[in-house]
Amino acid sequence: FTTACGGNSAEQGGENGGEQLSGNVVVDGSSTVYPIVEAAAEAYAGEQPDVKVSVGLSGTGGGFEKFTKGETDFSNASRPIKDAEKEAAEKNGIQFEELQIAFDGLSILVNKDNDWVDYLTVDELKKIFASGAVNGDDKVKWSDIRPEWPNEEIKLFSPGHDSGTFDYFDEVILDGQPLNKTAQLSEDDNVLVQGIAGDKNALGYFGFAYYIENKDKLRAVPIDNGNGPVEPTHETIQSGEYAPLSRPVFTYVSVKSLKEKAQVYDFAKFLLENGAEFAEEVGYVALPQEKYDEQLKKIEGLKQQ
Amino acid sequence: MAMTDGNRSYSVRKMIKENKKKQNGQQFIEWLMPKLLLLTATISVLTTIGILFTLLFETFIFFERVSIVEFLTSKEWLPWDEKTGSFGIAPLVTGTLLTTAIAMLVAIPIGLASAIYLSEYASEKARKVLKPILEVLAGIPTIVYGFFALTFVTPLLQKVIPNLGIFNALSPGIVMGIMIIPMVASLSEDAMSSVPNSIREGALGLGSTKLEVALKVVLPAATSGIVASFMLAISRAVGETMIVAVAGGSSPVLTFDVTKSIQTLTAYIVQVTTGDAGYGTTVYYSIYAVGMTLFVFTLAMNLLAQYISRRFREEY
Amino acid sequence: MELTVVKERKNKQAEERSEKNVVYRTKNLNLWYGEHHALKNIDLDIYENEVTAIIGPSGCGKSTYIKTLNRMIELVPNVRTSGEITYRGRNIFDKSYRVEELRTQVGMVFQKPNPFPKSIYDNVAYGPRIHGIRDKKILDEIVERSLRGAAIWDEVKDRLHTNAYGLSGGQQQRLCIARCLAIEPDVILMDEPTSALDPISTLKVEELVQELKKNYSIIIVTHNMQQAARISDKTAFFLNGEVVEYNDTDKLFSNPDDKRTEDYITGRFG
Amino acid sequence: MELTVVKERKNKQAEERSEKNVVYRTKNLNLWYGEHHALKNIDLDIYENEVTAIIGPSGCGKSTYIKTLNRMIELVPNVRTSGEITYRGRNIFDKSYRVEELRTQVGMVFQKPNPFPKSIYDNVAYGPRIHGIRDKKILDEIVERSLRGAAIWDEVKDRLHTNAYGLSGGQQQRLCIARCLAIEPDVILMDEPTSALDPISTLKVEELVQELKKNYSIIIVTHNMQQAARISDKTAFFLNGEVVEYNDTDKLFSNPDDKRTEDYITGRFG
Amino acid sequence: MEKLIDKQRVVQYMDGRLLRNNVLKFLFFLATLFGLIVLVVLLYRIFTQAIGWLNVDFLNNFPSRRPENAGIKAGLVGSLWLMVIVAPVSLILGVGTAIYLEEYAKKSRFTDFIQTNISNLAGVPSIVFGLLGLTIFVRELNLGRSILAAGLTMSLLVLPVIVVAAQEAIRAVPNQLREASYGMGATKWQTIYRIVLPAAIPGILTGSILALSRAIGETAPLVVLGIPTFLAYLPQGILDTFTVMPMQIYNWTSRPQADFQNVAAAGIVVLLVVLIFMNSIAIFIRNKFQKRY
Ligand SMILES: Nc1ncnc2c1ncn2[C@@H]1O[C@H](COP(=O)(O)OP(=O)(O)OP(=O)(O)O)[C@@H](O)[C@H]1O
Ligand SMILES: Nc1ncnc2c1ncn2[C@@H]1O[C@H](COP(=O)(O)OP(=O)(O)OP(=O)(O)O)[C@@H](O)[C@H]1O
Ligand SMILES: [Mg+2]
Ligand SMILES: [Mg+2]
Ligand SMILES: O=P([O-])([O-])[O-]
Repeated sequence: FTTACGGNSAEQGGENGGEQLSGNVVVDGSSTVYPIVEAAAEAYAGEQPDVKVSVGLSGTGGGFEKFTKGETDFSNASRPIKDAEKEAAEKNGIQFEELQIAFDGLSILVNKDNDWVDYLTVDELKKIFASGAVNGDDKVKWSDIRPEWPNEEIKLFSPGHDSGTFDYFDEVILDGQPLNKTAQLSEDDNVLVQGIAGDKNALGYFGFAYYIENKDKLRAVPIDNGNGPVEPTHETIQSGEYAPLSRPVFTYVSVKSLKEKAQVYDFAKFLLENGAEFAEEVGYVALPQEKYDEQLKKIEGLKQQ
Repeated sequence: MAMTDGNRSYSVRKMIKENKKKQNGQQFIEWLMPKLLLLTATISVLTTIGILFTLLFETFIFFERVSIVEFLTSKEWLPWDEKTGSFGIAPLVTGTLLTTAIAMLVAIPIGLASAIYLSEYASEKARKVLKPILEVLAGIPTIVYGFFALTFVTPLLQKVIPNLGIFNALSPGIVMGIMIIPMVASLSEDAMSSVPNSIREGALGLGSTKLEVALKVVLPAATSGIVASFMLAISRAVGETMIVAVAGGSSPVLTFDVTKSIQTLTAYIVQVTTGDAGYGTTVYYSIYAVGMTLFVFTLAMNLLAQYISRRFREEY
Repeated sequence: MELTVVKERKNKQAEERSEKNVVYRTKNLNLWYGEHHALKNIDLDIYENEVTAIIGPSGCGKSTYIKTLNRMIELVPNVRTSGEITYRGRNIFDKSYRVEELRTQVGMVFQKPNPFPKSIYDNVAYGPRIHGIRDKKILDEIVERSLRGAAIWDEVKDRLHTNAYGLSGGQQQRLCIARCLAIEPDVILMDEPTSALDPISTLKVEELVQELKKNYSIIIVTHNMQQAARISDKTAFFLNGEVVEYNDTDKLFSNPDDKRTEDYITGRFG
Repeated sequence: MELTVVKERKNKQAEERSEKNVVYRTKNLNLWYGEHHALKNIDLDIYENEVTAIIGPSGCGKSTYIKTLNRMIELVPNVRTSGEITYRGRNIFDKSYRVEELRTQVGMVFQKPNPFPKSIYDNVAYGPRIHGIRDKKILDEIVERSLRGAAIWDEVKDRLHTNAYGLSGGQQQRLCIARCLAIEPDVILMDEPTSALDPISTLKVEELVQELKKNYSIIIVTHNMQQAARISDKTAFFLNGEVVEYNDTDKLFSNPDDKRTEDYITGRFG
Repeated sequence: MEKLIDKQRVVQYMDGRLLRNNVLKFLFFLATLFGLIVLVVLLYRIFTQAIGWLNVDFLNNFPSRRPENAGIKAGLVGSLWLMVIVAPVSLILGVGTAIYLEEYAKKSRFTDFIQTNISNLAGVPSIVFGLLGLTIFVRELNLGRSILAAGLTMSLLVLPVIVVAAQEAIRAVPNQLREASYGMGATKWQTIYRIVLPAAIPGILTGSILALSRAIGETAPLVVLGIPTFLAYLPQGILDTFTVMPMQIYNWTSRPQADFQNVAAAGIVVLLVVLIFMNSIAIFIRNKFQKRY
């Protein structure tokens, strides 16, 4: 069906040691995961110049829509696949395998000039961000949280409802309660950076990578999940200490492609073998090495079937 | 006389007659062209049918899940929660209307004024330089305008309006207007340029100032072209996506307060199509209903526009 | 005296001419612009190798009639006609009559000069080109000959490839005449062709008309009664969309049958 | 015989007139369209309450000269002038001279009819309106009077509010004359105003010109030498951008000083 | 004749008229200047960011995770490929439609319908065209995420703008020119092709430049089509996948690393250069043909 996208590799078969491969690898999906896969694709082009890897960023949902129709080989996702999407895949006879490729840490941020917030607990976060938790009109003052903090309204910034980042925050902090209505929303994390950097009373959250790059403009707030305040760093995220605000990001691979297209398998292997390096390079946090090894075995198994 | 002089080697009349016999090709072209052209004209109809086909099916599924009454009357657009969500289109519509109105308040006066300047006051040379430069404005990718609005215009406006939110309707509206200026200016200028010079001379000969020529003679004569340019501009503003998505925020709130964050119909569609929403969810289907709303919206506006344009058309 | 004799002989000849010398025969032609009845029961025969002048006050339907002869009138929306016009025996309103063929044989020069926004050369070469003449040398020759014919060659020969809009009104009109001559039509319709020309050019065009009539038939609308009297063989006097009188030119001007004609040519009304 | 006496008396009077009766004085005027030298060393005085005719072959610069008189020529790009034109003693090229004021006092009727794409009424009312006349009753009166003045009232009085483009060429031109009369100018420039008119309308306009000259000064470009002879007091003969001869009309036509004038008026060249 | 116009008042009134003329002329000039000033500010911001990042490597490199290695090559070539489809398809369809409506169609309900339909399409947001293209070209016609599919989608997107501009231009050609041509025995198509179209070219081009500029800067519908952002190869034909400059730019602006903002600026500069180049060609043609009748 997908003449232009579905590659038809010349090479078939198990081993691909120093072998030259060709054909297409079509990747689409989450914009959050995009940089990691882009890095992999870029490096892969050096190894296998004849394999044409393309990476899109239709978003997690958009990516799955195409993936479940069989139009792509990989679908990047900043959240696990949903039941409705699974059903769609099943209906179209698409089998897939979930691969974790890195951690993303959600950083909670305030303005550089904010000198009063030392840390926040998960409950405090919920009180601030959930609608109606403090009062009816959702206007929350710093002093409502801790009396010694200024008597000024908190300006909230959050990624839009349709991002994987919000989804995760919703799940672990809001626990299903609606978001504070006064929150300023944007789909673009750089836009949120601008917002928080421009307002002394700002409080917001977004991906760890954006915090790392804007350390000079913003300050990350340590989070207390019952074991004392923890600052988001590579170490705390990888070790799982920075909880509950770190999450894995994924790519889903089509089993059919994995079996039938040598270049897809090869790319998946390349991604897992070098994923740690690429993730760190573009601002994410690598998984523990054994996680990558485990997944490598899994796809090898799938291919052999 | 030359026409009849004897040493002439040929007769044009005869040559034409002979060519006529050979010219079955010409007749074929004459027969073929209207049909080919009709075919091209039909493409636009097919496009509309295609859009309807694309939108209707999914819109239908959406309205199986969400009542059309809620869609039209509810004042809240909270589509994210399948259970507690509410699907009132009003906030998105007001967001769109608000930014479009602001954009038009910028683009129409400035664009028309530029058109008058270029067509009636500027020298031929100045026009030849200025017009293309203005058109560059139209070609800058809208994402650039989005960041321009967010990082330049909003802070600038905040100096004047202290309670202006970082995301608001005003700044993207203004920037969208700026982006549309060349469209209004260029197309209106074309309409005004095509008013014959002899008419201008007639007016100037009566002692008119250039202003009077422009406003009382040329503008009325070019009304249909100018109205057409306005309509294209409005359409462009309604359909513009990236600027409002970046600088307007994504808060679908029913408000006419330009200092507040808003969301437009288009920004919502981008938000969902580039976002996370699962395929098959109500949110997913909602973008088709929103698309349909945009479609109906522009249809209504265009019928109005056509009525206006028809009333003002002049022949010369 | 001698002149009168010549003219009389001419009239005789005209009467002796058989049917086949009629170029255009108009029978009971009516024309409406929407509701406005612009031509009423026109009956008019136009003869070969003659100059037929059409005179009458402004708005009487002269332009309308002449535009009907090559079906140019069809370009105006909401025009209705009834009656019949035959050109060389064929009804021009016939479905099978191709309007392009008619207009190739019946050239037209308009009231307002209307050169194309092209070079002078391209203006004149337009007609030959659309009729399939591509040979550069022949085109050059046609262009020169036509421009000479319209008495404008000397003024434009050094700027043949500049835009025609740079010419003065009179020059433009002569260019339009040249353009029409370039396809050597059978009949030439002229709607006040000299109204924008100076007397010298007018004279040249008048001479040209006399010359052309040896081979062509010419129908000319004019306001200038002297011109009509000077150059035409027959004259039709139009009034309010009707033909009041149609006669040999010298008869019409010297001894009109109709009182209204007399009043008009002596300047008593308008 | 009597006529000659009257004319002679008139000539005397003209000579007796002092400087203050000069409306326009042109001194050593030169004009170039880019490189093309279109007017050469023009010297010409135009007197009050007279009709001055300008004749000459096509392209000789008549339109150019008349357009210079109300500075309409400035609309053409790349036009350069040297020399001086004074209107009622003031140099019209003076920086301080407002061109709108000049043109309000010096009305113009063009060669090609150029009505505005508005109703007939609005065409005529345009001038008065821009000068601040808003009173409906006065406007109505001005419109009627101007249309009557241009001998077109009867034809259009029932459709004053229909578009001017529905009129025939001749009607359009008369409308343009009416439009010009509506602002009651001091001088009226006419560039072949009757070239699109039938003789009756022409006659009416000519009569009108005679009537108007009691109060106004009129400069008229015409191809029609009879017209020039009929209506003008003075005539200037242009040739190749130069004034060959400028004289009382009867003198110029009966006994021209210059050989070229004689050749031209007797139709010997062009 | 008694005078109805008071000369004195006319002269008094004239001061006001001239003042109004001068004031408004100045305002009109300011309005024109306003656009230019914004443009200068915008360009200044972009150029100061882009400087240092604009070099041969930038033109020669594919996208990269490292800002210093990132290049626009894939996007630049892709955008040009896109124009290879959009320019001819939209011009032929657009001008064809305009000719049909203005020259051939009798004023009927059907033509009214087409007309309404076109102005309506002009208002349909680009993103909806993306949905259309995805459904029809990518899926139903099985063209995949190819240059052809995207080009056809973009052609339909800009079609209404071209149609409307071409219609206005064709309408502005004086009827007397058509009459003159018909009078020579020219057929309808000859008249259109040789007289009407050449006279309408300046207007058609103006509209088309605007339309094509829009197509070259448009992101949203391509995102919906699923056009990839990363490619390390160039398309070989119209059925290959590709990427375009605005998608690259969009991606760069949303990256966390500050240097990518500069890369984005460099990308914008390249896009603008392409636009200006396109405009110049069209302006050259336009100025060559522009006439006032
Ligand atoms: N397109 C039109 N629609 C409606 N009425 C028209 C149209 N063209 C001409 N008429 C009317 O038809 C009548 C005849 O017009 P026509 O142009 O034939 O007059 P004409 O004799 O050529 O006048 P002129 O000498 O002024 O050119 C006039 O009353 C005119 O107003
Ligand atoms: N805009 C222009 N650009 C260049 N040359 C021009 C322009 N207008 C007129 N000319 C030239 O200047 C000369 C004088 O033109 P003008 O229109 O004054 O002649 P005219 O005496 O009015 O002729 P006509 O009787 O044909 O109207 C002509 O040779 C003409 O070609
Ligand atoms: Mg006529
Ligand atoms: Mg002239
Ligand atoms: O693109 P996302 O789905 O990760 O927001």
